[in-house]
Amino acid sequence: MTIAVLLFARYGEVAGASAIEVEVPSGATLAQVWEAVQVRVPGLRGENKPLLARDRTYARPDQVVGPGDEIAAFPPVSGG
Amino acid sequence: MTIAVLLFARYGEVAGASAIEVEVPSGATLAQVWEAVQVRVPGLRGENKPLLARDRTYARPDQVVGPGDEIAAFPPVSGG
Amino acid sequence: MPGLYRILDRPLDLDEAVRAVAGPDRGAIATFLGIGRDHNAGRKVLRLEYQAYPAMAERMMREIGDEVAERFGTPHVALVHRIGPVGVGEISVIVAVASAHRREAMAGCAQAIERLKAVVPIWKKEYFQGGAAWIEGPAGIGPFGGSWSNKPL
Amino acid sequence: MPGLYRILDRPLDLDEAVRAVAGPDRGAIATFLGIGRDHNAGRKVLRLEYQAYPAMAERMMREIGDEVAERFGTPHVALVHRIGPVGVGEISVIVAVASAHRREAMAGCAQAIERLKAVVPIWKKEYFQGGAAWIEGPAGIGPFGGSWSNKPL
Repeated sequence: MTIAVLLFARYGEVAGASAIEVEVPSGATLAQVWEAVQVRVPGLRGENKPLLARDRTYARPDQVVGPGDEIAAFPPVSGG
Repeated sequence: MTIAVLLFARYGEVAGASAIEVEVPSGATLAQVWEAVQVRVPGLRGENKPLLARDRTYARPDQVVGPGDEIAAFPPVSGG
Repeated sequence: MPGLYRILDRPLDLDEAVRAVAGPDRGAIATFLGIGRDHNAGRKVLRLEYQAYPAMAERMMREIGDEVAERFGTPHVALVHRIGPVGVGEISVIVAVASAHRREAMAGCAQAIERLKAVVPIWKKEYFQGGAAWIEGPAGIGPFGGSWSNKPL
Repeated sequence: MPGLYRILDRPLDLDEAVRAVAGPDRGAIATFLGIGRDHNAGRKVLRLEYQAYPAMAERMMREIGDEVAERFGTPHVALVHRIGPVGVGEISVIVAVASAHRREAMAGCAQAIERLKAVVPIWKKEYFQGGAAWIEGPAGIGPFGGSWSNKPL
């Protein structure tokens, strides 16, 4: 299945895009989605602990993703 | 000597005046000034622990007052 | 000398207090607003009236600013208190403290309002249904812990 | 449902945040302002730029408001964060918490800004003389303590 991953801040800048699509097998976890992103974006290969979100909620990397889920990955936040 | 004592909040209301003059002997303390106020204003006779100030600074009752000092007496504060 | 310390007989302006403490080297401003509340001690409050000993109050507020500066490292403090009638929903007091970082600003703001309530010569009178009453702080509060003892300041 | 939770790409308005939390039964409002600071980590900062994941950020800000309501007993919370360019001296974030009494308002305000900085998906980029850099929070902060572990939320 195709999963679109939203990228923010430095991740988006490194990827040169605010979202990137990856192909993952059905039943894939967020960790697998992130690995697929890293394959597509060499500049993110050193990033092994991104914050991950599914449907606008923080999600652990072992969560399974489904088609249509809103997936996002980003570095530690720095608002304020 | 004549000492003017500023009265605030309930004390002023009880006295019906924002200041009251009392006669005290030279070398009198703030405690003696307050006793003289209580003689003049019967409604204040139950008030045995007023806050006292001399020249806009909190002062202890054993402080000696002099002519021209700005003396004030008032109940516990409640600003905010 | 930085800082704003005022007793005013007109509506208070939060933006003015914030502007008085703000500056390019300060990333944090904490403020506290005291506001006329419609109830107290089980009574419906209609309005408040504040009285102050203005000259001493402004002196004490400046002293509180100095305490905040010493303890939290920032001299950028505003303390403004209204006197006269204050309606329900109207601002009676504004504290604003600015600092490079947020912890000092928030801790300084908290200390300033606690000290103001304990030592600044201002009194509140509550008008409620059926009467009015001066509010007086607890006996244990005040410059000498509220007593005539010789406890140091 | 009370509360104001917004990501905005325009200058922030403190009075608007205060009005959003104020009400006749609340005698205390605590606010915190984050402001673009002219220095950081020994560098002269020229301006900031904030990016957010707006939909999730507003959701997380509402969640922080719920946490404050549960812990401090007041649902009257405003969290507003600006995105896009923020100049030195301009407001980047406003927190306002209203309560009947001051302690809950101040503690709720402090908790809200701490939580916002830890979990709300917003990032700051600093433009300084000679370059620019994304600021990233410490690794130990975040919804899971910043790690991929199974530590509960």
